Amino acid sequence: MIAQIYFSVFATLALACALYLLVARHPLYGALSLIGTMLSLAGIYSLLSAPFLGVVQVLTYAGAIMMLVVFVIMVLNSSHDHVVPRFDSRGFILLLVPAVLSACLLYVLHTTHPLVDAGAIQGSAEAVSIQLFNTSQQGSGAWILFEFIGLLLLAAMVSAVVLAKKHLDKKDCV
Amino acid sequence: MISQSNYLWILPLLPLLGSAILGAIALATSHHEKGANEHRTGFLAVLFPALAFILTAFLSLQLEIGHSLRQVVAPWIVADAITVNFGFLFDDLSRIMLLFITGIGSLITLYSVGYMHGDRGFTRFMAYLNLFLFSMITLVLADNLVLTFLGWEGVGLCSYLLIGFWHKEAANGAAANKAFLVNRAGDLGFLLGIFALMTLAGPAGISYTELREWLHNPLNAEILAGQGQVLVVLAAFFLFWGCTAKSAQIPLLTWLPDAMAGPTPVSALIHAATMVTSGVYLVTRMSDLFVLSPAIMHMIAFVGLGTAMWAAISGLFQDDIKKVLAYSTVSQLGFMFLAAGCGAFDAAIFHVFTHAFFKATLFLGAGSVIHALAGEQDLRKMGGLAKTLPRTFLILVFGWVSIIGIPGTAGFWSKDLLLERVYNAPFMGHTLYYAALATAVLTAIYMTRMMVLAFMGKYRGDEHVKAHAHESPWTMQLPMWILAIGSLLAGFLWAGMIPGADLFGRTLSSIVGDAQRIAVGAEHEGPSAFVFAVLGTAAAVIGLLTSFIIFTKFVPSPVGLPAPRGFGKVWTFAFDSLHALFIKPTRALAWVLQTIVQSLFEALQNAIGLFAIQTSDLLRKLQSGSIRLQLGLSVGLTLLIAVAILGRLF
Amino acid sequence: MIDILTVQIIAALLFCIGVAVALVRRNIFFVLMGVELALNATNLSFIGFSRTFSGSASMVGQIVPLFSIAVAAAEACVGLAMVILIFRARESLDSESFTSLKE
Amino acid sequence: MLPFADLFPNLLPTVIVALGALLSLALEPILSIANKHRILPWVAFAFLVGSAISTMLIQPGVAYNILAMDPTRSMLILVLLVCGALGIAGLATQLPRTDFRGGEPYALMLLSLTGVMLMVQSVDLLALFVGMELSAIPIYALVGLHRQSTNANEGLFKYFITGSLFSAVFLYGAALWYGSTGSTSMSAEVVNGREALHLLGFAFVVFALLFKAGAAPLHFWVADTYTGASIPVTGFMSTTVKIGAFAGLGAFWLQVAAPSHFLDLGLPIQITGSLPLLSLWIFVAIGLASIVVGAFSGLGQTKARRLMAFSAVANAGYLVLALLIPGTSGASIGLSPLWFYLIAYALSSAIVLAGLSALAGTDEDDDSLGMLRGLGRQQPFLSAAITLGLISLAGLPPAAGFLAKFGILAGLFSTGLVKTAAVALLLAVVSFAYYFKIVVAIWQAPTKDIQPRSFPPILGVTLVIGVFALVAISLMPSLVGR
Amino acid sequence: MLHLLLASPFIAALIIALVPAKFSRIAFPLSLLLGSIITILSFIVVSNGASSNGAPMATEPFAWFHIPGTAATVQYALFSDGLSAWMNVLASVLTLSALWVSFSSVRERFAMFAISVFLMQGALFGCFLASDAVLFFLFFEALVPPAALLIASFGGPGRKRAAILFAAFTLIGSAPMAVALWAIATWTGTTDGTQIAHAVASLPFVKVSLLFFAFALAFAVKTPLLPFHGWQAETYSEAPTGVTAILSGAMAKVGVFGFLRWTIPLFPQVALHYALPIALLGVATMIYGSLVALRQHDIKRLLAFSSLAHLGLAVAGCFTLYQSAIDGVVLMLIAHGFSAGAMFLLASLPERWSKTCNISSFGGMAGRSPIFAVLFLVTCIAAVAVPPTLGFVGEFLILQGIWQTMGPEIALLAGLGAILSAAYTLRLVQAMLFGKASNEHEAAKEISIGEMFAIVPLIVALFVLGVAPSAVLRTIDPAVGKNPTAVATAYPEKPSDATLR
Repeated sequence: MIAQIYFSVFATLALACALYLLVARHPLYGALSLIGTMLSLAGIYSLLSAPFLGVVQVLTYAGAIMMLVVFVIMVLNSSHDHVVPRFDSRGFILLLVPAVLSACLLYVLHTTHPLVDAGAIQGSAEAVSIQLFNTSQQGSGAWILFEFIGLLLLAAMVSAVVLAKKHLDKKDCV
Repeated sequence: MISQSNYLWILPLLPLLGSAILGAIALATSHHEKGANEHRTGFLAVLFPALAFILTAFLSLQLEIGHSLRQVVAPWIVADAITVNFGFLFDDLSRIMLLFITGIGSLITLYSVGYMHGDRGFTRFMAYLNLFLFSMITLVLADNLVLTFLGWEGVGLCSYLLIGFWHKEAANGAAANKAFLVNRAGDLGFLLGIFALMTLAGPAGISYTELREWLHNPLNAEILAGQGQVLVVLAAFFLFWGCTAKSAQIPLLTWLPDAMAGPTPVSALIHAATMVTSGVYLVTRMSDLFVLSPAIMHMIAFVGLGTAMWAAISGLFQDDIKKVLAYSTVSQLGFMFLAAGCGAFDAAIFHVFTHAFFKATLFLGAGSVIHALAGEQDLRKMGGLAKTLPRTFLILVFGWVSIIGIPGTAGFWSKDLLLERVYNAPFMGHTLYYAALATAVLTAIYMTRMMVLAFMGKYRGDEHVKAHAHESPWTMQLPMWILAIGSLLAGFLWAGMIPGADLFGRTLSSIVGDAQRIAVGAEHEGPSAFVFAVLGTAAAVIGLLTSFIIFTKFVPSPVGLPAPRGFGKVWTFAFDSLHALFIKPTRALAWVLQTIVQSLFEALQNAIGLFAIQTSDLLRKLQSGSIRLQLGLSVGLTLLIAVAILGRLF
Repeated sequence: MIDILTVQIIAALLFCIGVAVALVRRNIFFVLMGVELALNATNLSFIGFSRTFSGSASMVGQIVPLFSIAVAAAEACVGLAMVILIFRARESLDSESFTSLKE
Repeated sequence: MLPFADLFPNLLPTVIVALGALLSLALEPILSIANKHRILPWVAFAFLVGSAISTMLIQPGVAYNILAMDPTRSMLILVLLVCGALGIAGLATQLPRTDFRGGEPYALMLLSLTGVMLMVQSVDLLALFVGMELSAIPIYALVGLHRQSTNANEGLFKYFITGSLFSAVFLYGAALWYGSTGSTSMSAEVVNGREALHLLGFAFVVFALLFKAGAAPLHFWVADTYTGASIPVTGFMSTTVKIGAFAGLGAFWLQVAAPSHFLDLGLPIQITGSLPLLSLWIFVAIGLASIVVGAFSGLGQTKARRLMAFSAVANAGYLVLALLIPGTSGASIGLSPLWFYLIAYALSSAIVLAGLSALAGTDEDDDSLGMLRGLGRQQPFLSAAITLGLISLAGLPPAAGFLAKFGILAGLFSTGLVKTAAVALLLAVVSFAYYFKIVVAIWQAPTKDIQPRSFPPILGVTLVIGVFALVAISLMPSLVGR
Repeated sequence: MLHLLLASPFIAALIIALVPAKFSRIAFPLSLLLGSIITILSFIVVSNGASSNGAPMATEPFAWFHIPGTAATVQYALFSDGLSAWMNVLASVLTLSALWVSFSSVRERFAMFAISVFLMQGALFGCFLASDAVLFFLFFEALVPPAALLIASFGGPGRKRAAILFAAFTLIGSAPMAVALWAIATWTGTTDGTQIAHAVASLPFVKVSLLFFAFALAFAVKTPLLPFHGWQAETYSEAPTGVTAILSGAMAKVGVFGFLRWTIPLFPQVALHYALPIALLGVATMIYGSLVALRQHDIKRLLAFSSLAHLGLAVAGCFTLYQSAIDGVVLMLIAHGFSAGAMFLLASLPERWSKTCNISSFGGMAGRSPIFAVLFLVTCIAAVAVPPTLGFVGEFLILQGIWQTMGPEIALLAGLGAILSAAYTLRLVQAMLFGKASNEHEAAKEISIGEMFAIVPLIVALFVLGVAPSAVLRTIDPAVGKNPTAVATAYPEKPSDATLR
């Protein structure tokens, strides 16, 4: 019962913040509202008995990633942002696409009634890590992919360097 | 006889060899300032035809009448059912033809050695002459239609080369083209005729001897009577079509006068004396076929008569000395076909024979006149040349009396015999006879006109030309004399009224005997030969006198070009305008196809290309620069596809 | 007990809103954030579905989000680097100002 | 303890490439600027060779139900390595000309290659996702390599936005897939009552992969990104990403058609899956759309890269159509024509673009057809290689492209899609026009005198390898597939 | 042997390609050497055919490529009877002459020219030798790239458009053939030329006739026949003359060859059913070509339309389905190959001398370059099929066949074409050789010895073969009927059945 109430609160909050992101004027507000969505999603996670994910969500997403975003927004914060109009006619037409998409999705979801399975495991840190790092034959093997995530992050770092570092090609000396 | 039959292949080869050698020399020296040494090349040029003549004479003496030599050298075309051989047939007909072809050919070559003296293309010309003789020999010596066709097209080609010999004047080129094309039109007929025969008689349809046997074979009688009938008519028709072109009969005769207008009288002569007679040769050769379709025979007769009269009349309008002779040639050929059409093949061939002599004489004479007057051909600018060129005059007189048929001359005998046969023809013989007689009168008139204008009265050209006027060198004179004598005496080979003097007729009877029996039917008793002789002579004399009286009085004034005017023009070029009826539409059609249809095709292509470009532009508009549009289109369109296809499931 | 269907519907809506933001807004930051939002929605969907299975099957739904978060981090990092780069070049954050390549 | 037994055999090639990436990254700082472009390529090349050798050695098998290996996959990986080598050689040719200081691009290429190889091997959506991202992120950087060029910026921008959005789409599709099957494995069976989700998830995943493959109408990024990127990068991404995407797509398609056990990509299979056959028409529609767009949009282009971009779209169309080809008979699928076409396309395209990267100079539009004039006589070898590649792309004999196209369309005909096959063939003729434009431009008599452009030996070596491979499969198609 | 023959041009191309740039001088003699070797090889094949009385040569089939979704497997198998052998000779001789004559015009880029020409020759060999339908199609398509490349990089001002036009026409034209091949593979499960005929026989007539027309279309474009000739004039006039010689002399023959070797034997009953209309189309093409040729002012366009006319007659001959006419067609193909080749090569000389193709700007050449004039005249004579040239024999047999199977009227029609051909040829001769030279002032040019070496053999061959056509007929006639793919199987027992009237 309590869960129901919490859930509805978080859900409305998430949707509201998301919608505000759609209409926000300044990117900064947008970022903040996005953080709001994420936090409420974290709440929903833990309601869905995935507390570990909720924490990760708060730490990594809302914490690290969005902070970075906000930081960059501040760095590049110039008068231009206000010049950029929020909407234009083209935008409104394009709005049709997600509308139709949502309609389809909702219709399909309605045709199926996924029910909670009693045998679902509580997503504690332990359970998750067992699932993730069981290197035995019976394991999911996800750990291999986790290694690749390491490569992925490395690649991201190098890419960021290549893209943003100065003085890589000669003509860069501005 | 077998032994001699092995020599036949040498006959055509000799002049071919000659032309090859001469051609090689001509090419080799083509870049020198002056061509090869004329004496040597001239000698070569005369040598090979002369050898051919000697060989022919030798063979003819060996071979007694009624026999024939045949030699199959090698197969030529062997495809499925069709077999064509390089085969030669030396029988009485081809013997006669060969004799005067090689003989007169050699004389002409000799003559032209003198005539062409100093011309840059001397050697080339001699090569052409030899090539021409080769084709002519092949034509008459071949034992099958296809090989004959080889010679047939060959002479057409050579006439093309000879007419266009002086290539600097584009006009000659035009005349040459005309000759070749008209001949081509005839050759098509020839080919179709061959096909008809092949359809009729199968493989036997090609070879003369086998076809002859096939036609006379009683087993094939009902085929001929039955569905073969059509094919026989078709074959005869198409073959005669071929002849009309080659021997300048209505309607395909326009090329001959133009050819005469071509550069050298020698080439003109070579047509007149030899080439054009090949048509008559073919008709005679195929006489067994022709007699099977009387309709075609009648057609031949009428075409011949029509040609004779038309040409005789247009001969009256000509001021160019060679053109006069040209039209007289056409007219004489008309006589020959008239005879052939009436079933008198031997008479036709005999006239071919005599005509070769006197026409040669006339042409050579005319040639030497022109030679003497430095190329002047306009009769109106001549006159009184009898004193200046007495020998030439004498020679021309021989030819003249012979052609108008003064008793005793070759022309008299042949024309007399011819007319008599026409009179006795079963079909409208009398009518044809009187018409022909009238034509004979006309002949006398225009020939006399020519003689009078050229030699009587006083000279009308400019003086210093006359000052240089001279008789020809011996190389030209010798042949002229031989031929002149011939045109007086050749007739006695078949002088109808002199008993025993019918060597010619007996010779030919082995070839055309049966055919003529079929054509003419039983011998019935007509008026005696004497009557015809008198009438013929009368015609000649009347014509002579009228013409003499008129043209010594009224002498045309030498103004403008020597071309017929007024009615004469209309009459002369009647058949050119007839041809125009075919040529103009063809041109128009070509124009339509080129400018409309062809450009339609191109327009269509361009339209397709344009469509591709348009589509491309349209699609490239879709590739907008805006990222949002790109995303929207991507997602939206995929959504569309998904909904359109998967939507049916729900 | 929470109705999974509702969770899924919320996820779907969030996803669509994310897409909408990415499509409609012209400011590049918004575009990036829209994508982030969409990723979050997928995470929610995963976790929601994970409840409907038993045993390790349910755990699969709980580890995939970890990967997606990591990927999101990587993308964010590259994306921000890109923003800095192109902002240097054009002095603008308007996505409509990058339309020189077309046709 | 780790189950090396069947894990490393599977992963060895990928791991070797990854190691190469790490090593070249480690070497990068200690090398002088001059040496970077001289040494690093060879390092990378060495690792590629090693990976190739290991690929030939290892046995087929499946590890953890996420990574599989079979003859077709190893063949694809070999081709990937060749394409990667060509890309690296292209970079080694291009970067010195632009005085690029850093050596990271080689490492990035290797990393991206690792990702693609992961995609090729994966039989699990999660693995596929990780592979996609790992292959995509370095490519973002590579596209934006020349930071001064506005085109590069714009290409990067568009690719990044579209790419990240569609990775979200992929992930959502994976979520739905998981929701309907309870697993992210491609071979998972659908849970009763959730067919609709299953279908939707399938569609999302497929569309995301098709986006990677650059099929219309998901192709808009292709032209701009290919034009923005420098030529070697274009060559690299146009081939490797396509291979990865289609390997994933093919594996997914096979598994969906016949779930419950892992399949050899090359073998024909009987359709047992619950997926409605109606969904076939998605492929028909998208395939035709891509062919039309690719064929016609290419006509008006004047830059080689943009031409190649639209050729990529068109070829994606043929590949998509190839998904429908039945195996032996009846309701079956046999993808060996698809793999043959994929390999032929990848080799040809890689050869062409690597060659062009050597022909074209330094500045933005050096691959505009006008600038290519007359290079044929100056660089006959390069130009001959390019010509061969283009002929193969155009689907004309004697190059492999002919048999590939012929086979695919013949197979399509045998499924009864006669009109589709005919239209595809005609449009192939249309696209011939623009391939031909490049060839002609190269072999024209030069208008101006071109300063001779040298290219490093590594390009020669890799090109020889590539051309040899292309000729080999042209003469002996049986080398690939059955 | 056949493998060697087929491989030789490609090897030659490779060798030329491997000649380093600084030795580019030797490219020309080297290519001539290789070309002559190839020619000798092709002659050896012919002589084999002759010695074994035209018994066809064939190689072991080798399973090469499985057609997906079908039971069919493409086999690499070569087959050569007299027809193929002579076509190969044609191709190789023309290639040699073209190389020889073109050198002076392409000089610095000769290596590439030679390579492309050799590749084209190889594709031609492939077409003539392939005994598997797909293999044939492969080589058929392989003709396009080198030809188009040659046109586009060595041609005249409009070369690019011409090349695209050529490629588009031929590729689109051959597309239906590809579809037909898929259909054959799907329906019958074989693409082997020796089996298709039997396998197809069981299919319903409509399907078979669809296949028939799909094949026919491809060849009709290549030949070309009337509605599909749009590419020809432009291509021939824009292409470098050496290439044009090969295009018209050898490549166009692939079309007729296709009719003879594939279309008719594979679908005999359909061929029989549609023989008359297609033959009429051929005749119409002939007339059309001749008439349009009458109005051309560009010598190469004129020659293009003339070969349109000749090949139209050849196709008509094929569809008489009459043995001797088919033999005639083969003779005519060879004759036209040599004469058209010689014509184009000769035409290239004045073009090079006076930098124009407009015949009205030539003239008086008989006086200024007599040897050239003689060669030109002789070639023209051969072209209008004056006996005893080979062209006459061919035309004679074809016309006879037409008369036999379709009756006098059509034979007459076709005969008119012969007259027209004489008309436009003589028009050309008069314009070029007769009259005063338009440009008397400049020095008279003359054909060089080398060029004579390249061209004279073609002309000589025309006369020699014309006098002894049995040299060809002996090799093709027995071959017919000995092998399943050959023409004879297509025939009804009695040709008379073929008369559809």
